[in-house]
Amino acid sequence: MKEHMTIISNRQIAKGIYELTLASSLVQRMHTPGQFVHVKVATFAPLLRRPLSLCDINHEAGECTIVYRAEGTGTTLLSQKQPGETLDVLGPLGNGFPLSALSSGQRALLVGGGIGVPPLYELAKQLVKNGVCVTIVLGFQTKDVVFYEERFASFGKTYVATADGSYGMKGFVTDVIEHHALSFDVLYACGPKPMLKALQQQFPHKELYLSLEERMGCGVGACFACVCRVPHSETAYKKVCSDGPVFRAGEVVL
Amino acid sequence: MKEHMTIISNRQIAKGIYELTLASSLVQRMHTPGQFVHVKVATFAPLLRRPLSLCDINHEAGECTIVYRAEGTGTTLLSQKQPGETLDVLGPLGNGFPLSALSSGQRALLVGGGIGVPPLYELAKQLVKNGVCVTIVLGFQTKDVVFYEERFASFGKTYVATADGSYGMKGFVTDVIEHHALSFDVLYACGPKPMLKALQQQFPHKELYLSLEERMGCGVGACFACVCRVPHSETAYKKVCSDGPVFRAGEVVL
Amino acid sequence: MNRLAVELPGLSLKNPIMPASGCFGFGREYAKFYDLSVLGAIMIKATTLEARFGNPTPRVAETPSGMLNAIGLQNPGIDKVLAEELPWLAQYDVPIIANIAGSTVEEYVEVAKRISKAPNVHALELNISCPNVKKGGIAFGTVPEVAAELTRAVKEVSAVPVYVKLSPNVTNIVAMAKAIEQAGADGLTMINTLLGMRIDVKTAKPILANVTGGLSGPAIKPIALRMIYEVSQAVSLPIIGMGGIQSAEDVIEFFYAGASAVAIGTAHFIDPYVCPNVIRDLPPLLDELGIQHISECTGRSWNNGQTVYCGA
Amino acid sequence: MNRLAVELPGLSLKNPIMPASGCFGFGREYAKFYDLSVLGAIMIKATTLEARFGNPTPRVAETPSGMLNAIGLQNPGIDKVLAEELPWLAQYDVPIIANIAGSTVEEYVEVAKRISKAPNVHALELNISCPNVKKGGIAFGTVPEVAAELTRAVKEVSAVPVYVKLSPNVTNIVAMAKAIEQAGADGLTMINTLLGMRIDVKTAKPILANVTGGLSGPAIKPIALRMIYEVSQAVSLPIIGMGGIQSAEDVIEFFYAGASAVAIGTAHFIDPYVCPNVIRDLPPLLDELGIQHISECTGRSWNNGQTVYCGA
Ligand SMILES: Cc1cc2nc3c(=O)[nH]c(=O)nc-3n(C[C@H](O)[C@H](O)[C@H](O)COP(=O)(O)OP(=O)(O)OC[C@H]3O[C@@H](n4cnc5c(N)ncnc54)[C@H](O)[C@@H]3O)c2cc1C
Ligand SMILES: Cc1cc2nc3c(=O)[nH]c(=O)nc-3n(C[C@H](O)[C@H](O)[C@H](O)COP(=O)(O)OP(=O)(O)OC[C@H]3O[C@@H](n4cnc5c(N)ncnc54)[C@H](O)[C@@H]3O)c2cc1C
Ligand SMILES: Cc1cc2nc3c(=O)[nH]c(=O)nc-3n(C[C@H](O)[C@H](O)[C@H](O)COP(=O)(O)O)c2cc1C
Ligand SMILES: Cc1cc2nc3c(=O)[nH]c(=O)nc-3n(C[C@H](O)[C@H](O)[C@H](O)COP(=O)(O)O)c2cc1C
Ligand code: FES
Ligand code: FES
Repeated sequence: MKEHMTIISNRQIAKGIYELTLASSLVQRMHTPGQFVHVKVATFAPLLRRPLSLCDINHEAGECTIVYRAEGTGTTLLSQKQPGETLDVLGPLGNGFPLSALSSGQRALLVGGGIGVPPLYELAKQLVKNGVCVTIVLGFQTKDVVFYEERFASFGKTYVATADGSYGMKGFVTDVIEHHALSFDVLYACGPKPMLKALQQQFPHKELYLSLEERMGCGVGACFACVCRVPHSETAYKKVCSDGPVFRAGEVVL
Repeated sequence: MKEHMTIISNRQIAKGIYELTLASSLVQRMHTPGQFVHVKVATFAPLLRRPLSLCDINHEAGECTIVYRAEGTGTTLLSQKQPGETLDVLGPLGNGFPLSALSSGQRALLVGGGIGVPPLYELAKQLVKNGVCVTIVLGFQTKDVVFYEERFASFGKTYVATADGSYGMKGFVTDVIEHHALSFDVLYACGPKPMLKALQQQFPHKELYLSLEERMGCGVGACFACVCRVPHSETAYKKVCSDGPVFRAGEVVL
Repeated sequence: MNRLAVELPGLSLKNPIMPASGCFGFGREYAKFYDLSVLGAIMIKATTLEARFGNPTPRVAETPSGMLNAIGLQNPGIDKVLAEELPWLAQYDVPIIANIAGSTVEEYVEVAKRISKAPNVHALELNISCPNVKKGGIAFGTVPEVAAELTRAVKEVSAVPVYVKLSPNVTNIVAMAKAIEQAGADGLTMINTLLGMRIDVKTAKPILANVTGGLSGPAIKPIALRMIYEVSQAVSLPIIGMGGIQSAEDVIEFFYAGASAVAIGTAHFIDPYVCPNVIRDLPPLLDELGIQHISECTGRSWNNGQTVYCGA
Repeated sequence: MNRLAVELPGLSLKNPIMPASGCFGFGREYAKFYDLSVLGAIMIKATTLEARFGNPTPRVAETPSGMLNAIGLQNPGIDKVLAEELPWLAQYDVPIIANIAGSTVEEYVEVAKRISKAPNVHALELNISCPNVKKGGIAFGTVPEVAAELTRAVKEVSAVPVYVKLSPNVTNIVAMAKAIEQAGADGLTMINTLLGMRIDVKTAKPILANVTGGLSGPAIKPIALRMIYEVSQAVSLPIIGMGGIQSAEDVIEFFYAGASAVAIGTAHFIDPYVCPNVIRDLPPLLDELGIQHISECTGRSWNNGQTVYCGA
């Protein structure tokens, strides 16, 4: 569950967005899209691990890929790491996207916002392998931070929207879905909470799986840092780290 | 006074003893043996800088060398640094060994104990250049940690003692000096306080220059962490970092 | 001879290493990483009379060498702890120290009475950092008389020894410790977290939804050591020390200050294996230091190696 | 408009950045690195009536993201400070805040009276963390009445505004601040160091010769922020904040908590250029945050952007 993984590559793929490839036997334990790893960026500081989603799992090569945005202390430090260095990685953690929700020939709509896009990549890959028909909608702030459009396009029709209209359609992922009247059997989404809420409102009666973010301590369910409320209860809760990060829409209060 | 210096090499030269070569324009400001640099080993932790003596200054190559023992957090981390990485270095700091104390043809005795040996190397080099006749006595705990014997031998007769007798003469540097009845005009020493005290007792009426160690905060004279007392005064003091680290025997209370 | 074995009131510990309350849940999560029977003891999450949801999120924030938490005593309540958590823990050969909390003396007493009868609960740990609702929000943990009254009330009903967990947010930690000793406590655990906060520079809002939270981790280690050093010389109760411990060296430092056992909290989030690793690293470290038995270390910074607390 | 200029009692600061007392000596050392006139002010090293040597060495120890110091108020005494240090500092265009300390109220009063008349001393900073010898070692900094009495006595004789420096080693920092406000202080500076210790694992001895010392540096930042947040809402005095500041972002965080200016201490030891660097980094950061003038930041975490203290 915890290994020092070797950095194979760590390169910028869009403005402030990095693609990190890691190798070690831990990869053989990684299976489910939507799961995350908890990464210790440096020995001493910053102190806490950083939760990062699996973006691509390659069992043959024994490698996994993570795509992250260099923002705060931890991810900025991570972006300076060189191939050959090692990273202390705990994982895979959490419950990912349920693939069994769909069988061959059914239609999945994958909706990603910003740095929520990465876990959808492994999801798309596995769904397509299962014969599921995949449509992808990606939303970004602006042109400079768009990534992986072509890679997604190899799995299915891929739409891109930017909030400022500098690339693709101007607007939000919900606008794209409405505009193209996209339909689906199951919708999978990962992105900022307002996006997830909007999707839940747009499709109140459909099967949606939403991946949540929350500040974490342990990442394994022990510290109760990352709880969210369950509808209609004063004390019931789910932990994003160990019960999620993927929940069925309606399961938890967004 | 503060630069990011590039690591040219960083290699083990005896058990736990490392030789670190650094390059940057800061080297052109380094002149005096016995001066030290204050090194920030990593961006965040450990927090404080580490004082390390200049061992060799090479103006032509634009490089300086430091020899250190990997012991605590900071120096252990330092020993893991790779060529090409940079180090935040403040310096040169302090007042080094006075070379003008001797003129051509006079005799210097250089006495180093353990990790106090390094600054004597640049000192020997400069004294020899000035035509001074140099004799060197090096004391170590045990054979495994002996270093630089041959390099010193190129400057003058070099004696080595080990506390456990596993190499050279068994005993302390003072035993070597007594045994060989070594004489000198000026003695320069760097090493543990008991060694410096013993030398001061052995030669109460001679000209001795002793390099002291003390835990430091600022390294530049502002925080008063590193003071030592001046004889016969209740309030007088000297700062090791900015008044020293080299003092004339009797100038401060050991 | 097991050179790590330690005897404390109610606790025969195979080693003096235990997870700190609130950082190890009720053990289920870390049981996936290793066999919990290797631990000296387990301090379980604070239990209150009723189930509590706790504070809104974000509940944690990072600080230099530390973290802030404002979990807000989320727990399933005494009934569920007795019915589900403690019986589950009973499969492991490890004594449980039950951390209890409440808003009134009566709530503490009720929880103490019931939880202290659970077969694998060998000691109670009173978390006195909660505000006393009846006394208008004065924290149990900052007024010696209030802490003493609570200690006395809980001692009266508890079926097992009672340890009181000191808050470091006080002017005079020794006065707190003495009052609690006189009230009949069997031991002290220290320190709980220091009150702190962080503000998001982008939004100008506190990072924690609760605004302030408890600071833990390596950053507080020097404060914990100082307090244990002071208290261990002023009282004759054994101390379970905590605050930023990450390594076997840290454990020895806490013993030297005056602790007779230690708990590890925040470090679990950095390394889930921290407890077994520290337990593994202690015997070679004792060898290196020329120490036979870890108990010899207690108070060595001030007593030159005499035994301070010896349950035997 | 100078968007960094700040008006505080006695202090017209070109920017709100100043070195904290004890971390910058009397300025001579850092004058070798840059022109001291760039600083908002300088808090000079604590001055006492007589020269003091201070504590034996080692006087510093490192801790995770922090350091302990037990310098022991080493200083050349008021006579030398008046004769040599302050006149030397007068060559720079920078107001001096004189930190003063003593063992009795009388000593504080004497030092205050004399040093407050020096032309470049624009304010006093009372270091109340020293024990009160007359009152049997009770620290001036932990008992509200004692602190108030001292403040009143110094206020009476001081020719310049008086800032009182709060110790964080108290249960109730707000009570301290209120007592000091009522006693007539013109401002607060906070926080001083937290009492801590480290022990050498090899020798079992405390690393500091003085056994305990004051914890400073990034490790204490969350505690400083919490205390400033609490105090700034409870009193109407301006606060000069300090405790672990290293960057322009940290400065903004302290302002958001409630500070009207800040001091930087330990960070000098890591980077001698920290003050000029922070001063340089502030305007672009204000741009990024969409803030016109730094004073708008004061208290923004609790007051939604209204001006809290405005000397104008
Ligand atoms: C399940 C999960 C999966 C994630 N997957 C990805 C991913 O694939 N790529 C990616 O770029 N980001 C991902 N994130 C967000 C990522 O964890 C944060 O961007 C990162 O922790 C920020 O660290 P920092 O040091 O840069 O920021 P800092 O602000 O320095 O971090 C300070 C503290 O806040 C926490 N924190 C800050 N932002 C977030 C956030 N958005 N979510 C959770 N904790 C946060 C940090 O973990 C740290 O504890 C994921 C988050 C979660 C919970
Ligand atoms: C003027 C001067 C010159 C020095 N030159 C050399 C040299 O050339 N080669 C070398 O190997 N060592 C030298 N030292 C000693 C060196 O500074 C320490 O070994 C080093 O600071 C230890 O750091 P650490 O992180 O390994 O130890 P830690 O124990 O982790 O350090 C903790 C703190 O204690 C301080 N500290 C620990 N030991 C010493 C010590 N002996 N002297 C001063 N501070 C100490 C550290 O700087 C740090 O602040 C010199 C010391 C001084 C004062
Ligand atoms: C997330 C978290 C939750 C905690 N919950 C509790 C609790 O429920 N009861 C309690 O007495 N202490 C609680 N604590 C305090 C720890 O038990 C411990 O006293 C403190 O964190 C210092 O130790 P550390 O630095 O090793 O974490 C909690 C600490 C953390 C970090
Ligand atoms: C070495 C050192 C010496 C100090 N001396 C004094 C002093 O003489 N008077 C005083 O009021 N505070 C003194 N302090 C406390 C600082 O002024 C400051 O309040 C504290 O260090 C917190 O700020 P920092 O974390 O930026 O260092 C000293 C701090 C250090 C580290
Ligand atoms: S992060 Fe600890 S329970 Fe989820
Ligand atoms: S280390 Fe600060 S005065 Fe010498």
